[in-house]
Amino acid sequence: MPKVPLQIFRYKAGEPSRYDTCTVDIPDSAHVIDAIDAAWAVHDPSLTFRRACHHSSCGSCAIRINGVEKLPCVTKLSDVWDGRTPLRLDPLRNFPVVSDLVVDISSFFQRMSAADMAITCEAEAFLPFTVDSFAVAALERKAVELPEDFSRFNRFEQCIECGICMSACPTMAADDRFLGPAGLAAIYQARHKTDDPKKVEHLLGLADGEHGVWRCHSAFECTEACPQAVDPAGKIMALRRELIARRFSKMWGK
Amino acid sequence: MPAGNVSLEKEKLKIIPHVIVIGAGSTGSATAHDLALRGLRVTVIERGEVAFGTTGRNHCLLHSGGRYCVTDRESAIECIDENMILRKIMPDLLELNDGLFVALTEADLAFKERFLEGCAACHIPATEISVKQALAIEPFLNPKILAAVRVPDGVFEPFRFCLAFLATARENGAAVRTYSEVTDLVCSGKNVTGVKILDHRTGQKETLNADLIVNAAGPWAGEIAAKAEVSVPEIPTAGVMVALDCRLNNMVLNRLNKPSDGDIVVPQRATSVIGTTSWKVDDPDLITIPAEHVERMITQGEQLMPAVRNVPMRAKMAVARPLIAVGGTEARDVSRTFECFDHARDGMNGFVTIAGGKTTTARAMAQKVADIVCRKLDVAAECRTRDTLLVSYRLFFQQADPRNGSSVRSGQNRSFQRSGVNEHA
Amino acid sequence: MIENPFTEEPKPTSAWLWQVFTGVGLVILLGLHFIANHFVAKGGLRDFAEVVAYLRNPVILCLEVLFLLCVTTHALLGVRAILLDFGLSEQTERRLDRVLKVVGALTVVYGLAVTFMVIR
Amino acid sequence: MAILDSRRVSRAGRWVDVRHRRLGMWAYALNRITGIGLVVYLYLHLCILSLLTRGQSAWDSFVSLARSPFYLALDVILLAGILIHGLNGLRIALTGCGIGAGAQKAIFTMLMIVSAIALAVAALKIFHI
Repeated sequence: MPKVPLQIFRYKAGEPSRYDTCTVDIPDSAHVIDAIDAAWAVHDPSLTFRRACHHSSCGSCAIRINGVEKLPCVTKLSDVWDGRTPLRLDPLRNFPVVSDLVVDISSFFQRMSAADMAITCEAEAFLPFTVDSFAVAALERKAVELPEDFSRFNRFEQCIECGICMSACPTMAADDRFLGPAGLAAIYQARHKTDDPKKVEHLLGLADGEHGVWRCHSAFECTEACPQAVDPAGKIMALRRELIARRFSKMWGK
Repeated sequence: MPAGNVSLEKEKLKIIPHVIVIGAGSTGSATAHDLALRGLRVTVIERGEVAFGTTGRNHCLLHSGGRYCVTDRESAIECIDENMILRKIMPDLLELNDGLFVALTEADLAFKERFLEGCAACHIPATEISVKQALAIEPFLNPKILAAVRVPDGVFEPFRFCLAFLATARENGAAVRTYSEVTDLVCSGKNVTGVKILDHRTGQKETLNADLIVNAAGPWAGEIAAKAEVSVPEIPTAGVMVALDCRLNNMVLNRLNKPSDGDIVVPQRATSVIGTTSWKVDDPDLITIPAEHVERMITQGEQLMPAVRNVPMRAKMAVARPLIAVGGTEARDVSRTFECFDHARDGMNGFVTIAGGKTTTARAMAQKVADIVCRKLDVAAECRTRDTLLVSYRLFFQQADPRNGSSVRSGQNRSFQRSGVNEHA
Repeated sequence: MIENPFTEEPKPTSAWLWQVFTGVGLVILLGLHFIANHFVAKGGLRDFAEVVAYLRNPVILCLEVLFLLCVTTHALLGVRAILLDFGLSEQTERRLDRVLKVVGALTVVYGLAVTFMVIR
Repeated sequence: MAILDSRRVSRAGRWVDVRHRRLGMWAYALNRITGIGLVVYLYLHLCILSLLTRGQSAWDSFVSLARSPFYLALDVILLAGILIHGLNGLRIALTGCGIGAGAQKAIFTMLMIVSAIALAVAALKIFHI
């Protein structure tokens, strides 16, 4: 059982922030969340952090590991630890820090509520469905037939609302009113899940503002960081294409 | 807006009783919702994030009850009733693709008659479908299956399951205080009158009084109960679950036989979760995952779906479940139903523990606890959670928590909530 | 219910589109400007007489004026994008737009003045 | 309860820190740095042009000064800025209108190679004269 050195960002209300170091004994097949659990259970129960499902479905545990936004529940220790240097754990960027690794995500969920994306969507007509195409490259796809009394199978959306893209986005750092990659991607998803023209008008209107899609400067950091392959940047650009096309057709009265 | 509080005249008659619920897992969240809906003042105390304990690391199976219809009918009936209610109160928080019980061996096939009979007895709608049909619907199912029975299984997402209950509770006036640990119970004579809390965000200690305290701390309920010198016959029983790097099935796949290890594969978003095993643990906070349990999940899962063998693991997890000890039998046959202990009978008043059960039956557990709490506090309010639609889980993080200065200051003018960044980028 | 500022539909903007139009325009106009002044001209720089002759050609004059307009718009839109990152309030943003428009106008007027003084 | 929040200025300047970031963020930072540089040059350039209004001697003496190797080196830097900003601008224009968003990294790498080659050729030409 290797001894993993951790360097954890600590902040309590009113005190200056600092880094605590400790070493935890966990098997090398473990995930980073197991290291945080051990640090909390063994070394310091006052360490506050978020986690729930442990398999990248709830989106609560997102933090920065060695400066890069990741989900510790599905990040293998061997992928991020070189065996010597302490693993640095920081809260997500671009959110106020409430305590230690916990950040205040209320403004994030305001954005998601504004997009009002339903959390379930139509399941693909094939299996397997994955967000990590490398991992299951070997499996060949098979079609799914629906039982007669089923119009469709549903599944939960790919986006687990973890906030990683908001932390990676340079514009989110500076602009409190920017809808952000997750908000805009949710608007795209909601727009394509409804055929009610009024709702489509409203969603596109939300995205068309000064702090909507036009604030994105093509850094694509959100798509690089997203653990669920949602590709928010691609969705922002697709929204832009539709908004541009709408503008031209309005201008030429098509 | 869901139904409002108790009518105004009642409030004038007497002050509203205050109930503290310890634990924001599925039971605690549903209890807070039920009590708030009945007009009580509720405060939920959770030492971590919502669904930080057992409920978080969940198999996410919205039970149809089929799994218990032969061995534990009481539990099976609870499951199917709650399954149908949850579809009404949180319709958009569920994957509803039904489930399949598949027979792999002659023994499984023999079990089918008792299974169908059990389902009928527990009014679980179960229809047998042909093997060909089953393989067409679930292409990665083991082609060597001998029979398949379709039941109304579903899938929930445990974190949002709790958030929806708590957001609705907050809309009805409840307070939810996360990252606040109960360090001690305040007892005066034979009465538990309050809790001592340590807020891990500020390090501040606080004492909160209440008319009644509900202990919904799951496998930690014993620890909390010990602070009032009462015991709870509960055995924290850990179980391992393995999540795959892809979603191999849309329907929940169960092995058609008596409950055993690793005989269910539940889809969840872009993964499939194989579960579960069970062994007794004494410290639910730190569970080391035995490697052979993980391997057993893969070999069991492989029987339902051979492709499991060549799909990498996305994650593996273990959590303790608060099973109720029934005469100290082997952990597996412990009853899956839930139990509400009114510690008045152990000589400690104003303190109730709720343990056992499953997330699927959280609402029913909450109803039972709330009935007991209301009877003890003589509040005449009926349970209305069966048909009260829950608000969006997203509201939970937008509702101002009075002490947590950071979240949205509701009612302010159009000021944007400060979403600044931390110093150490 | 809590009032959610993100649910209000904002005023649509085409600032970014202007940024792209002028940007693409610049690639062409700057390309021409570069070739005309640094490759065609011998020794890579034009002396006084060559500059005057250069600007007297009406086609070149139009292109140079268009170039001036494009580069000023593009530059100030860029500055605006950077300044917007300071999380300004709505009315500061409006004030910023006015200031930048004035600066833009002054720059263009200055450019035209110099050009016409040279051609005269 | 106090929360940890950064000051506005440090948040506005966050884009400069490209540590742990990927190619897209390099492009973003490069684009801004070169952009700011070009705006400065634009107004410098416009000021210098006013020499034209003071007649031939003023302008021609400046031109001879501008031929010195130091100014030529500055011109190469200026050209580098123009190439990087211009070509990356094309990438932003393309991807920003929803074209080639998937291949943005390839586009960026390719454009930077093109700008490097163009810069080398131009530098040779500038110093060769």
